[in-house]
Formats: sequence, C-alpha cells, structure tokens
Amino acid sequence: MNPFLPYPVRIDSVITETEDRNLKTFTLVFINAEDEKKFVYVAGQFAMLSIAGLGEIPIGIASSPTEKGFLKFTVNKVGKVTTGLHDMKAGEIMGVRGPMGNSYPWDLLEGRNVVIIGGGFAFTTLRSSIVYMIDPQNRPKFGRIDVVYGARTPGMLLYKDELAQWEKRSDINMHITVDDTNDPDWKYNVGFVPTVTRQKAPDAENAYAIICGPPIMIKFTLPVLSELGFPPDRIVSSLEMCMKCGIGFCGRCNIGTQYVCRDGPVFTLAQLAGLPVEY
Amino acid sequence: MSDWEPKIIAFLCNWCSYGAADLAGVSRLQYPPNIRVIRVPCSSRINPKFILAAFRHGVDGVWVSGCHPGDCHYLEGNLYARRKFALLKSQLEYTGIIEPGRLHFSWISSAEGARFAEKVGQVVESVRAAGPAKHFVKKQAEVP
Amino acid sequence: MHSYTERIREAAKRVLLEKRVDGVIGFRKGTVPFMNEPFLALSPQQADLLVWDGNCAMNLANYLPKRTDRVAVTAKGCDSRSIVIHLLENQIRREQLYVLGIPCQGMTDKRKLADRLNGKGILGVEERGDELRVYGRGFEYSFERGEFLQENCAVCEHKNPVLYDELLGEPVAEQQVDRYEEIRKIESMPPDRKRLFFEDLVRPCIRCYACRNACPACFCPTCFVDEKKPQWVGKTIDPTDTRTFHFLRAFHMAGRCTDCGSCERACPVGIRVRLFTRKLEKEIKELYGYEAGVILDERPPLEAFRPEDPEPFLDG
Amino acid sequence: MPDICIAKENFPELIERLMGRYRVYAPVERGRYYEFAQIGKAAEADLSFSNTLLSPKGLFHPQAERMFEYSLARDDPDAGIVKEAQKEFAPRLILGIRPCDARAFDLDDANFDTETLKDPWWIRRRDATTMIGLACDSPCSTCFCTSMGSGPYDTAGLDVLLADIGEGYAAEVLSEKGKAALEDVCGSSAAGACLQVAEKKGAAEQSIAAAFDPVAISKIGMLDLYNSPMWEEVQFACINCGACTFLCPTCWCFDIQDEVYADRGDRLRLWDSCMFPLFTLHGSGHNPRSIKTQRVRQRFMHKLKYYQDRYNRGPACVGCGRCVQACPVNIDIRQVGLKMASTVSSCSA
Repeated sequence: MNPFLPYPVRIDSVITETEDRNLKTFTLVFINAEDEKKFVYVAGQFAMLSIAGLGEIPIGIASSPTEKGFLKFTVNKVGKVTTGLHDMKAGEIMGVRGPMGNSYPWDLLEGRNVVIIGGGFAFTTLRSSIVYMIDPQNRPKFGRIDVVYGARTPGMLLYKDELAQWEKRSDINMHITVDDTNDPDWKYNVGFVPTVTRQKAPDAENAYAIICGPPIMIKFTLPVLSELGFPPDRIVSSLEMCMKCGIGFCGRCNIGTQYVCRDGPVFTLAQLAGLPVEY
Repeated sequence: MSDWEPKIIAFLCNWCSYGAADLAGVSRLQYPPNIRVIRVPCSSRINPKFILAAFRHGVDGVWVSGCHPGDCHYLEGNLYARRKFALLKSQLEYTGIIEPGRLHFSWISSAEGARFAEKVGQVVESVRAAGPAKHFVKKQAEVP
Repeated sequence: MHSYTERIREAAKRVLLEKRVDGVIGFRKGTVPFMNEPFLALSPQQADLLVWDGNCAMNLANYLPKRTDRVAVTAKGCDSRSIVIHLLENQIRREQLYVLGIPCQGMTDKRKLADRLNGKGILGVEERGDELRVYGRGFEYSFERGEFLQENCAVCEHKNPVLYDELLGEPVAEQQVDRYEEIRKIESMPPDRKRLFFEDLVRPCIRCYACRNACPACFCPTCFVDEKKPQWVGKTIDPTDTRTFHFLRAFHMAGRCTDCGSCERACPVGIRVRLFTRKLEKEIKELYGYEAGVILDERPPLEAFRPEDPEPFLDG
Repeated sequence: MPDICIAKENFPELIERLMGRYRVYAPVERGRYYEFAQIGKAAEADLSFSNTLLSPKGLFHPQAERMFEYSLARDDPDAGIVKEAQKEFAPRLILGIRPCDARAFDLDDANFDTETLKDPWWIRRRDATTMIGLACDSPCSTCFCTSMGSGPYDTAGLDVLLADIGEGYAAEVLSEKGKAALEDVCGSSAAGACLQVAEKKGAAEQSIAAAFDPVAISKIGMLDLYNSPMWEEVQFACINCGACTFLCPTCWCFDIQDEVYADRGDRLRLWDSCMFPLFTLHGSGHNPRSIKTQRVRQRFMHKLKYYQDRYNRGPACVGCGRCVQACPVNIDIRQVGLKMASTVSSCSA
C-alpha cells in the first residue's frame, strides 16, 4: 500500500455554499468500490485532495462516517490547487488520499455533553461530527449537544438547509449567529461567537468543548470557555498547517515534537500548552 | 523534419505593433501563419521570465515589438525596455540558452501594416534557419 | 592580530558608548579555517569579539535591508558599493548607518589553497602581513597571500570604500586590470560551445540558493523561484530548471552587482556563478558607462535611460 | 572484530565480481570533490577519499524523484488518475560509505519506516541495497561523530565494515546481506589483524575532538530551549540558504510538486528545507515560521531536541561536519549544541 497514492474518485456534485462564491462543497464518489472500504474514517480526520497537474491539499472531511457511498469536502478558494478545484465540474476525475490525522476524541466524548463552537468555513469537520452524533445509532452515547456556529452574514453560513433542519430538532441545541445582517427575515442570533457563547452559557459540567474557527474567534472564545468552567484538557481544537505528505514524513507541519498531520490535527488546549507557539 | 514549421511567440505592444497587425489584416496583407500573438500593454511589460518561459515551453522563436522610441503611449516605457532588451539578448546568447536568430525585437507603429507583414516574414525565416529548438525545452524533468 | 582588528574594536566601542548606534555589524573569529562569522555586537564587551583578516569576505551589506535600528557596519570597497545600491533602492536610510570603511587588501580563496595542497586537511591558518601560513596534520607551509586571493579580489578596482563615516586605515593603491579576459573568451565560443560550457558549469547545482541569499542585492519579498501562479521555474535539478534559475538570478543583479564574490564563495559545490554576473557588468559598462554602487546620485542603469541609448538588439 | 582480510591487490577483482551481481556505487573523484556514483569499472572507485561533498542520502532519497505519473489527454479514459511511476530496484551495493553516513540512514528510518506507515521508495531502496562501509582513519577537523553516538568505526547501518590495514582491508561482516556480498571472496584469516584494527580504531576516535553532549540537551525542557534568548545570536549571520540542509545526511524534509508537460504530467518529490520561508507558508498567507529566527531554531531544535524526544534514539545528527564546512557564514552546529546543552532548565525535565 503506497500511502502517497491517491484513490481515484469522480466528482458527483458541486454546490456553491456561500454568497461570495468562494466556498464550494464537492461530493466525491470512489471509482473503485474496494477503495471505499479501505477509506475508513472518523469525524475530525482530513484527507489530501489530489488534482493531477496541480497538486494536493489537506482538507477536513465534511461528510460523516455514518453517510455511506460518498465523501464530502467544503473547500475555500485560496491557492493554486483550490482555485483549480473550484473550476472543476461534476463528472471530472480527481483523487483522494487518506484518511489522515487523529480525530476528535470520540472515546473521551462518549457519555459527555458536547459543546461545538465553529466560525466561518471551519465548520466542515464539525458538520461531520454533528451528523455523526445525531445519527440514531450514536445519539444515545452523548448527553446534551450545543452548537454555536457563526458567520459574517447569513449568506456566508455553510450547509444552510441542514442548519435549518437541526434547528427544528429537540436533541440538539443550535445557536446560529451572524456578525451582522439587515435581513428582516433573519430569525436567529446576531453577534460574535464569543458573545453568543457567553449568552447561551453551555454548562461545563461533564462537558467537552470542540472549537474550530478563525484565530481571532478562537482567541476571544477561549477566555469565555474558561469563565464557564471548561478546563484546558476538555477544550479541543483542530489546527491547520501547510502539509505536503499528510503522514508525518515531509517535515513541515511540526509544532515541536508533534506533526500536525499525524499526531494532530486535533489537540486539547492542555496539549498545546506544552508545545511551542508556532502555529 | 520537412513538415516542421517554426512556432513563434510574438509579444506585441497594444498601442502600436498590435495595431499594425490589425492593419496588416484589414489591408489583406499576406504573412506566414507561424506567429502566436500575445498582446502586452507596452514593450516594457516584457519580463525576462516571459521569454524564458516561452522557450522552456518549446517555442522556436520569440519576437517582441513595440512603439518607436519617442512614441511610447506611456512616454518612456520603451526607453527603459531598450536597456533591458539589450542586456537580455546578449546574456541569452552568451549563456547559450538560445542560438542567434531565435530572439527578435522591432519597433513598428500602428500605421506600418506593411512593415509588420514584412517583419513577420523576416522573423519566421530567421527562426526557420535556426531550426527546431531542442536544448532549452523542458520535456520531462530528468529525474529518477 | 590584524591591524584593522584593533581599530574596528576601538571604533565599535566608541560608537556604541556614544550611543551613536545600537549595534555594530562586523565579523567574529570563525570556528574553521578561512571562515569568520558575521556578527552583531550590541555592547562594548561584544565589540571585543570583532576581528578582521583575509577571511571577512561575506558582504555585510546583506544584513542591512529592513533594519529599523541604527547600526555601524564594517565595509570593504565592495560592501560600501552594495550599501550605495541599498541607499539608491531605499533599503535603508543613510541616517541609520555609520560606515566603518576598510581599505581592503583582498580576501583569501580557500579553494585555491585547497587545490595547491591537493585537498590536504588544513587545520589552521595564520596571516602575517603578506604571508599566509597554513598547517595541518604533519605539514606546515608558508605562501604569499597575494597568490591566493579570491578571483573577484584579484581583479578588484574598488578596494577602498566609496562611502564611509570613518576610514579605519590608509587608502590602498587601486589597480587597473583587465577584468573581462575570461568573459571575452566565452563570448568568442560558437553557440553550441557556450551552451555546453554553461550546462557543465551549473550541473553540480543543488538549488540550495546560497548564491542568491549571500547576495546583498537579493531582497525581493517573494523570489521568482517561489512564485506559483504562474510558476516560472521548476524546482527540480533538471538542467532547464537550474539554467533558468541561474540566468534569472544573475539578470536580477544587472547593474546592481558589485562583484563582491559572496555568491561564488557561498556556493557549497563551487559553481563559478560570477561568470553570469560579470558578463552583465561588462555589457553595462560598455553600453552605458555605468559601474554599480560607485555614484550615489545616479539611478542604476535599468531604472534609467538616455535618448541616444544604443539598440544592439534590433535586427540588422 | 574483523572476519577476513582482503589484500588490496585483490580488491579491484573483488569490485569487478561485485559488479556482476550488484549495481555498485563508490566514491568517484569529480575535480575538487568526491561523490558517490555508479561505477562502470573497478578503477573508478577511489577509496583514498576523505568523504564526499554531498552526503549519499540522494541514493535513497533523491533530490528530485518521480513518484507518480498521469495522463491529461482529453481522449484518455484514465486521464487525471495518478499512477505509480515505473522504477528499478535491482540489487545495488554502496562501497566505501563512511560510518557516519551509514548511521544517518538508520536515523532516517525512524521517519520513513514506521510501524503503520512506510515510505515505499525508501523501503525498497533500503531493501535492495548492501552497504560496505570504510572506517575513517584520518577524520577531518570538522568531524564530531564520537559526540553524536557514532564514531569512525561505527557499524550502525552497515552490512560490512572495512578497515584499512595497510596492505589490505580487514572486513567485519555485520549482516546476512554483508555475508552474501562477500560469500565468494577468498581472503585470509583476520585473526592477526584484530589488534591492529582495535588500535587504529582507538587512535581514530582519539583524534576527534569532543563537541557537545546531546544527552544533556535531551534532559532540558523543550520550551526552555525553544524560548532561550540564544537563538537571536545564533540566527544573526544566517542567510537562510539551504546548503546545510541539502548537504546534511539526515535532513529528510521534502516537497511534492506536480509538473505538466503538454498532455501528461508527473508528481515529483523534491528536497525541501526548513530554512526556506515557503516551507511552512499557508495558502492563506499566514506563516507559522515567517521570520529567520524561527527557521534557524527549527533546524537545530529538530536535529538535537525534537528528534531525540520523539524517538528516544539520540540526535538526528551523525557529526559528519558537512554543514560546518559548507555554511557560507560559519554557523557551527557544534557551538549551537554547546549553547543548547548549557541552557538552564526551568524545571527538572
């Protein structure tokens, strides 16, 4: 098994998620059925998306292991590969390599309340986690589930249809927010993620917080979580790094002794405190 | 070999030589079809990287044409470009990246359609004489 | 001890104590023969570590761009010319600088010596005036240092600094030499020979960019080799890629290179990269009568023009 | 303990015979320098070399390597599918490799050959290669292998170690591969050479100066070292070229790049360097190691601290001294190591 060789996949659908058209969700289907069997993943892991002629990029898996028959990735258009990917259409061939990295600590999360805090386009592996947890098979394993998810405007929220569905459910408490809006029909929260987190004040008792988002959001939300009583070893975050191999060989994504691709990308705040601040 | 035709990239200034190409066209002047035109805002837009990239990608010749010195749309663009071209051409030939006859420069105004057509012929013949480019073409990296 | 060493230490301590500068950039004694380490002395105590000898070849102008503090810098002829280029290109302000000018007697070429000794391991080297004593396991030789100057020093026409606040020694005699004999030899080769010559020249290149980074005139925030959209040069050691790299690197130096030799000295595989830059230097001198870094009130040649500039690139 | 002695006069014949069974790589003179290259006849191998300018790591981890290839032709049904590039992994033998360089491959195994993930090209080249080392009797002034847990007669990573005993080589067979390589060699008993080899080994080790103690560094807290003010002084001279990393036998970091040639393309693996800002630059423009101090610190911390902590098998440095010789500005890992080893720990790690 060559860990550098991508599985060939076909793009099944492309959905433009946001009003700025910079985020698209790609649904990928394995060309060889046996490859799908080998690609066993857990929420919080990522994969290398490979486009022949352009290169590879590490992207968090947005689909849930409970969803069979496809993989979903939501990709922000930033560089050479992502721009190339945004130009691709349903039916075209590309590659997927993985799954990679650890995942959210599901063994520790079982039997706990889970608070999910997400901002902007960093909601992808959080979607995977939510879909996984609210699956009828899995829902009994978790206590209360709170989700704080914010974007700049209503049009910048990912997975809008699903958010609306989750809002209607009683087994998950959604706190959707936008920084600002003049949409008269907006019926959810307005305000930054840290503020909304403080307002909704999820109980830290027996709870883990998973937080993903832009650095500025994380910076201002962490003190709120501390105030609410979350200790550093129960605050979990997923890091981003420049990666080439995704399996700890190429040497660029390390923070001290830890390779973000292999030992991460998910770390607790307690773990990060023991590492250089180089991310 | 006999059916080889030179492939030439022509960087033409929007304000003069590109206009001359147009004029040659509407005047129904005949010239060889070997040039692929890239329109640039000024001959001083040409970065040495462009010319090297063209040769790396396998063209047989490159031709840059701009306004006559003194007639630059931006007043002095081509006056700066002259110094760059002088050094570039001598350095490319000095380092053996290209043989003489592959890289051409000219000044052609938008009124000189006939001169444009004539110049295309000269450039094509010169590149044809130099033969197919072989040495600076990146076909596939020579790696294990 | 080299006579300059004392003077540099004295001047460095003085400008530090007078708070004229925040630091002094010079060299401290190296850990291997023929090497000294560029060093920033921040206190009079550290100033006592500064040294000068024939192994101070690295162009210290390299350490000036983007500095925000005030620094003194020891400058040979070539360093001072590169400082002039920095001033012309707004990489540092004159008020920030205190230049300790050093009339230069040339830098030692360790490769020439290694060749003479057939690769015998040199453990130590001592300079006594014009004499160079080298020793190793079971040998000791004495040479005339003048025979082992770096190539660029041997043909240097600006040994004395062109710009300084203080000159730390009597000016040395300048020489008039033929700088371009070898360049003309290459020019006279037929095209195929030229191609093979330069292909062979850069064949050992490992793309470590030591030549690029040792150059004081290299300070683009993003180098052309790192540009991605589009990518102008491949990152492999394929001959097309290495030749593109060396060509464009040298071309960026046109009219800005002071032939300090740092690039060639830095190359770990010994590529004579000055064969690229010196041709440009020659052309510029012939076409525009310009020498880099000698005059402070004239723009470098590629940022200037004259109406009567020659047009040798036009056909026929 | 040497097993057999091979007379020098019989050595060319031995090389010729090895060339019948292996692709043989040996030190070859290239003007001012030596490099390991495949030889076509025994006389090309020059064992009188001190060491090669570049480390032999390129034999296992080439500076540029084709990993995969693909078609991009519109009418090709397989267009866009990345496929393995065909490569040759026929048996080969490296003759005359220095013990420090051979040990480097053992150290890099920690990266490329893990329990769960294996680098296929590294592994196949390692499997296909037999290494006959040559002990060092005249180490360079920049050598400090003995401080890094290696030595001029180190056997780590080797299949055979040769020691020069004047009229011949005393060969110590260290593995099955080594045994196979020398199976049809007619040499004399090495019993008489034991004492001589031990003496030479002692003398060679004695001639290498102590540098710094990596064990001391392993005991200092990672963050204490990371936050030490020493890095400001160490980094000043650095010009951020990649000479140290590219010459280093243990530096393994690489980049992956796609190259397109008309309607087909290659996925290449290329040496990369932590000294380059691009190494860690995110697509967003953010760079966790954007300034020189961070990159210089990363190089030394990786070699002397992170690797030690992660794998508990000494530093990722074999003391070959190439970086000391090649650094254009004389940044000397021996000095940096001393500074690191004398860093004060805030807690007893």
